[in-house]
Amino acid sequence: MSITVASIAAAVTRADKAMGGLEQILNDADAKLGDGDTGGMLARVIGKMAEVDLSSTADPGAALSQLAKAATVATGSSLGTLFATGLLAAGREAKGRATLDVGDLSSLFATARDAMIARGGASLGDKTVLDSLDAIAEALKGTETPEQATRDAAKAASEALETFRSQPNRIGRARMFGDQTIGIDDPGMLAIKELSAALVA
Amino acid sequence: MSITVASIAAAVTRADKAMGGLEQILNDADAKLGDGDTGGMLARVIGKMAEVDLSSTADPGAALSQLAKAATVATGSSLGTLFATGLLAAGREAKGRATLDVGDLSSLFATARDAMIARGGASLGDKTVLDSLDAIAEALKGTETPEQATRDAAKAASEALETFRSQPNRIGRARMFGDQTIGIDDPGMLAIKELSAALVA
Amino acid sequence: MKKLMNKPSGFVDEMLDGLVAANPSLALGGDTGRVVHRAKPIRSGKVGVVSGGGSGHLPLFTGYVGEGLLDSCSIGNVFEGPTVGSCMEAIKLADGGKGVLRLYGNYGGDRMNFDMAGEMLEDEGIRTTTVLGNDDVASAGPAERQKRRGVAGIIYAYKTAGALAETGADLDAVTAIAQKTVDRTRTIGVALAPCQVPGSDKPSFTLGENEIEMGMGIHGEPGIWRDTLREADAIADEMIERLLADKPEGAGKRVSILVNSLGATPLEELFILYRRARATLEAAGIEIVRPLVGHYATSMEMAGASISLCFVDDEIEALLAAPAHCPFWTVTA
Amino acid sequence: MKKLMNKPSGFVDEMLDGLVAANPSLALGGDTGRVVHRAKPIRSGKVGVVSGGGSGHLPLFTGYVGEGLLDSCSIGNVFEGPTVGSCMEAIKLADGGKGVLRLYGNYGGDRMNFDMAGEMLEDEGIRTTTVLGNDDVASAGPAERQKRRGVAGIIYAYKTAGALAETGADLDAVTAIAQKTVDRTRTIGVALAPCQVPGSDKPSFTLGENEIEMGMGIHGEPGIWRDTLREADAIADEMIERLLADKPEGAGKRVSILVNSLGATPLEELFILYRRARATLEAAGIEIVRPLVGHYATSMEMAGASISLCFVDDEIEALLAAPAHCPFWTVTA
Ligand SMILES: Nc1ncnc2c1ncn2[C@@H]1O[C@H](COP(=O)(O)OP(=O)(O)O)[C@@H](O)[C@H]1O
Ligand SMILES: Nc1ncnc2c1ncn2[C@@H]1O[C@H](COP(=O)(O)OP(=O)(O)O)[C@@H](O)[C@H]1O
Ligand SMILES: [Mg+2]
Ligand SMILES: [Mg+2]
Ligand SMILES: [Mg+2]
Ligand SMILES: [Mg+2]
Repeated sequence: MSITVASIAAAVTRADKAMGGLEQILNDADAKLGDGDTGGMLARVIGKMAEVDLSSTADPGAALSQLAKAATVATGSSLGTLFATGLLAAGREAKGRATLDVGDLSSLFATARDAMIARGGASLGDKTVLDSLDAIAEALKGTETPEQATRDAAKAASEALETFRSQPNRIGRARMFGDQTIGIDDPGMLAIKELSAALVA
Repeated sequence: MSITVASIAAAVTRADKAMGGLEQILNDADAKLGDGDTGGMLARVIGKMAEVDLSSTADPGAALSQLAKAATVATGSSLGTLFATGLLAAGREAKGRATLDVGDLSSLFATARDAMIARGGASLGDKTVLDSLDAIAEALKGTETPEQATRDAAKAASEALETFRSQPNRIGRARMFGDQTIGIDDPGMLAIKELSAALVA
Repeated sequence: MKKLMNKPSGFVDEMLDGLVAANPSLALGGDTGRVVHRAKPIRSGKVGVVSGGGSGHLPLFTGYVGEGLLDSCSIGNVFEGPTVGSCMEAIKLADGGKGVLRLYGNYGGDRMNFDMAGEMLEDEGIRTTTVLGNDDVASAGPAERQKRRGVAGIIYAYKTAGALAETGADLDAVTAIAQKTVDRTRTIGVALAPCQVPGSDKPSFTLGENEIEMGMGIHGEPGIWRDTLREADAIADEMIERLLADKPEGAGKRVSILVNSLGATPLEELFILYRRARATLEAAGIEIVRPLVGHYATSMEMAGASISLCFVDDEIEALLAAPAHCPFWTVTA
Repeated sequence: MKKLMNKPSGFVDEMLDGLVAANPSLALGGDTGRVVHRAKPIRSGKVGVVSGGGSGHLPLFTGYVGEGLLDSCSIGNVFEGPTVGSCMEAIKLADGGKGVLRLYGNYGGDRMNFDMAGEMLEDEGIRTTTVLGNDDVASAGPAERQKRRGVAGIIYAYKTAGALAETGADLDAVTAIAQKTVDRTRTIGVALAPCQVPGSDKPSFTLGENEIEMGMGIHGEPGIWRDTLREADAIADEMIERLLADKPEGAGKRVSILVNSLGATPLEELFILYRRARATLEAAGIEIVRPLVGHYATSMEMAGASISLCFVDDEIEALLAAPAHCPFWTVTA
């Protein structure tokens, strides 16, 4: 099953819709540990991405790059820039290929994850979006259909959130709170969980 | 009965001693309407005057001028400057006379009062030290002995305070409070009352 | 209110110590230790310009001692006038043989002290004149303009009088330009939160949680109204409207504007105010020259802002543009 | 906390509008509208110096755009990094064909954005280098100096890099002097009261009635200790002691000092701190050159102060003395 520019555009539209109900939830999660802007920021970034007209874009790789560029003008926050970094790296990997296969998704997530590690300097295990993406990359390894992919991704992101809840944050603003962060969801991981859930058909 | 440099020096010493117990009382009175510094300021001014060595001063007029100059370096407050103004004017009137007579006191107080009116721009009836000095100048008109003079002055200052209590302040910081000042003693008038009482033998 | 200070009784002297230590162009003088003057003695033949007032308003008053501005400044305790003695010393230090302009804010105590200082110096042959800053439109109606207090707008007169004095102009001319500048300057302030005099156990006034006071004086003197906080644009509009309603005689279409923090209000908010004030003035056909935005006259940590307009003519505008340098205001050619 | 503002969402853009309207030497640029640059386009052949950071710290960062200082600056929302897009635009506006130094504070988000901006511009052939301000000694131990945050002390690097760039020096030289200046600059802050981000319903942190925090970061990041307010001299002593304990390699006996208000703390208190800091440094055999006292890097209405020491060598000292002019800092020859 192939992934097209159209299916990417559809996913963005869906994510953009989902942010309506998620914005406040994510802001509240961030307010516990950080500055309470994760939701507002993601809504802005995904909103900008949804404005991008992909109708004449040649291939999925170019689409990801265009979305990344749209994201860079909308945010100055860590998560937003990491998001753009991941999209840009995945787009570069996909560059020139007319279509992508569902089987390529795992590698694309891993590429995004690695670019984000390089950009942000955090490690796996620090309780960030990286851990969610890592879990998704792992879960998508055997996936064959888009339906299965979204289901597996949503499940992986949800499990990662559960797993890391009991650990402390080791990066960003939340790090300042040390062990007080145990038992609290990382807002970035929560965002991945909720957005991937929203993509399940 | 004559007033000498020595008796002026003695009066200053007495006033300086009295300020010990009065400082807080006058500050508290000023705090109700103004900035709560009348007592501290007068203590500083009279303290500086008490430091002046009058032992080789020729005549009472010169003594008053010297005291006035000492006062000018110790204060930037209205009352302090008015105080120095009054002393300077009285000193100028007495200038060159080897001794002063008790009978001259009424005129000296009137001179001080008028100089202070000219300097400060307030009028009699505005509920200020001017009204106390005016009452004293009036009361000293027939006085013959220093003992009678201090008693009459103290009585006049006390009566002026009583009379003006029920009127509003019309000058200085207190004026801003308008009719709220009715029933409250003007700190400058209170100071004159207490200091003149302290001079009664 | 927390303050970075030692004993309250040392607040002013320690502050002055630090001020002159950090600024070699300034020196502390006089037996009173309460006079700030230029480190370089006054040029013989130059008219002196002296000011003075209470502490707690930095950069006012002492901070404006410098080239093309003040020659010296006497300074009192926090919110108290300078002593007569320090006023005398300030005048002497500003005496270059051609007379001294006393240029300070219209407060009863300060007037008494500067007047008395001048009288006591008459026999020393120093000629003095007086110009009183009275820019605060909230403190009395237009008919009683001579009763108004002086606030931030006095720096315009410092600038013009200081610049003219540097040219070698005589005392009458320096006095006249200071008077003209004062006559053409208007200020209004808005207070958001009080300050506290060091050593006092309560703030200088109180305002409710969400309350502001339009027209309040820099020591907390009552203003025009007290009401809930509103949007900055509405506040700027009212302030400009009140200033324009009080336009001086002879005012043209050019003004300099000073948007000033009363202390705690940050630059960000001043620029938001400035943005609107400028738009409103331009809509009224008025052009802004040499805008000033910052901390020019404060009341320690008081929150709020003032807006001053100086309705310039050609002479004032040229003098505002003349080079000047003090620790808090530099104008380069 | 009361603020003179309109809608919180307009806070930054309205502030920037006012800033450039009041200062004709500045212009607002880029599609993002979040880049402040010199009104005069960069001289071809001059190395560009760009900075950036969150809003709420005026005069940082945008206020230091000017001759002998920054060429351009990208600016984010209050306490948020500038977008990658605005960083790209700032770099382009500072490009005179000889490369651009990115000189900004060491915060994770800002680094990511400037790094990404640099990478995205590589194909346009603009060479960029990076120097990170990391002067805050309270934010990590000496062994982890590269982890420290950048605070007020970065203005020393603005000054030296800006001055050297004006001479026509190449990118490597400008980068090297910025790095040396950062390496020789140390800062510590003390917070007395919080500020509040516009639109937020609570202050950025809380402190007890009589409590202060030594070493707190400019966004309220935890410091070294929290305890009751003490005398200014004791606070100054501890701050100087902590700075001297962290003396950089090669430090001599001359330092420039910056006593900076975090916002609401008035000049009076800064001078009281300066007085003691100076005495303590002199007692340690250290001479002060070019002291700075004022509002140089704030967190809106936060109360408190920071002290920075720049341990100069001859090269740095000469560059600090070079003429420079921006709306908030003028150095004349
Ligand atoms: N260096 C980093 N590496 C990976 N993820 C990070 C990093 N910094 C922050 N994050 C993620 O971003 C989320 C916070 O996003 P956001 O609120 O937008 O950032 P900010 O802290 O700039 O306000 C965190 O929950 C975390 O998952
Ligand atoms: N213009 C004036 N004329 C006469 N008396 C005055 C005047 N101004 C103030 N006073 C007197 O001074 C007293 C206040 O003195 P003080 O507290 O030292 O002054 P300040 O208001 O400068 O703090 C008042 O109670 C009043 O009696
Ligand atoms: Mg956040
Ligand atoms: Mg944020
Ligand atoms: Mg008083
Ligand atoms: Mg007083």
